[in-house]
Amino acid sequence: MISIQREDVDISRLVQEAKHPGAGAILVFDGIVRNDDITEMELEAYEGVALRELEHIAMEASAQHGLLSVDIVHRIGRLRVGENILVIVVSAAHRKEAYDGSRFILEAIKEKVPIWKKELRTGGDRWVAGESKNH
Amino acid sequence: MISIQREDVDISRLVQEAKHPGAGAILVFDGIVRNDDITEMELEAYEGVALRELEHIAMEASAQHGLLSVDIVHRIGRLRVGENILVIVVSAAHRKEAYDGSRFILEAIKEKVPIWKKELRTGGDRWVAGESKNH
Amino acid sequence: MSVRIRFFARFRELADPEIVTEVREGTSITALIYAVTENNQAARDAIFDQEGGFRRYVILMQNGARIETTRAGETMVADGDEIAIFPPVAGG
Amino acid sequence: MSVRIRFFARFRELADPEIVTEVREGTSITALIYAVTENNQAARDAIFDQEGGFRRYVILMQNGARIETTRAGETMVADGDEIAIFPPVAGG
Repeated sequence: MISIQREDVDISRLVQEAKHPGAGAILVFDGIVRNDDITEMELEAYEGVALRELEHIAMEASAQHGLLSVDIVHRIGRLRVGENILVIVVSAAHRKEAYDGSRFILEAIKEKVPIWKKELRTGGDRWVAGESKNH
Repeated sequence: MISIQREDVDISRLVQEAKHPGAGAILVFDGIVRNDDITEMELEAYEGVALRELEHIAMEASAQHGLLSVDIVHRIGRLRVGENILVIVVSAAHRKEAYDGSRFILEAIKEKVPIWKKELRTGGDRWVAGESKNH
Repeated sequence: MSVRIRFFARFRELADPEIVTEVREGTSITALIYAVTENNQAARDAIFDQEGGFRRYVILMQNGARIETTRAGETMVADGDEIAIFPPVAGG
Repeated sequence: MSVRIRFFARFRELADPEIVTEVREGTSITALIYAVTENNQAARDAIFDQEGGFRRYVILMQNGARIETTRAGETMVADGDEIAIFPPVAGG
């Protein structure tokens, strides 16, 4: 499941579905809204392009790290502190592939996928600085 | 929660409880019984010592990698293919700490904690070779 | 011919989420964006520097494919194109 | 005095999960384990090599603390001790 959505994610269900034959390790990354003195976070995506990028990243990670399954759910809209922003679930035969594959996906998302975050604060809103490399 | 137990683990509950103030990243490692032509897996622990080691590893990981929370549940007894063996849930402010801390815990468990696995096969049972360094 | 320009994040707040406009054959991406920010000094200042070049952090896409800002002046738009302009991404 | 010896994994299958035995003052860990495997050739062969030294993969603990097998001959057991003997761990 590769998705950009407003709704929350059912992590248990994704973990259950990642239990492919041959899988020995499942890794879940859950990025949540951190309490940096913010009231809420607002996320925006260039949806069509972002979804296509996520699908491309999932395929690349599977090929490079031998993943058996990849799920990526990136949420958009307004999220409160502690809410899930990004959930990545990967399964692999062994732990190294799972850790490396998961990290590869996360770094690629931060660098390439057109999604932006704005922190809503009582003192004024602030766009989160991107980590993308501008070649 | 640091535990060696026969019962299964509620991963969603652990993820929910890991949402500490200041946490931005939660990482879940779920080691499951891999379908290597086995019927079941049987796990055995030197319980008192293993629990003490897990607690020590959790403290060390928190100190070294700035983790905000650590949960480790290692199961023992007979487990079928696809069942959870080991669940590690860590939370941290940032992703790097979460990945590094989680991996540190997993490697330390494999090296130090007195737990053993036996694969039950139709062709005959087999103890899984350890990864511990015997100094 | 008709093209759609989409602004995201900080640029969207300064301009519009999207503008559909008619352009002449032979219009470059740079010329297009310069034209649609004609009456919007805040957006133009966020996107262009004082020499009229794209600011370093600006990212451009033409129908979902990245276009280097240094090439945008020689890259022509075609009928039905979707041009996107946004600051560095910050998902995850 | 009384000590408890606990065997795990493959050693448990060859011997017993645990043996409680009486020993004399001044008994080393090596001597203790050698003695309790007296009538169990399979366990003794799994634990000791032909020269009577511990096999390379054997791990020993005295009351939960690791004891190097090279030191086990000079480490004496005390009343109430729990001595554990096991192959390399394989959890996770």
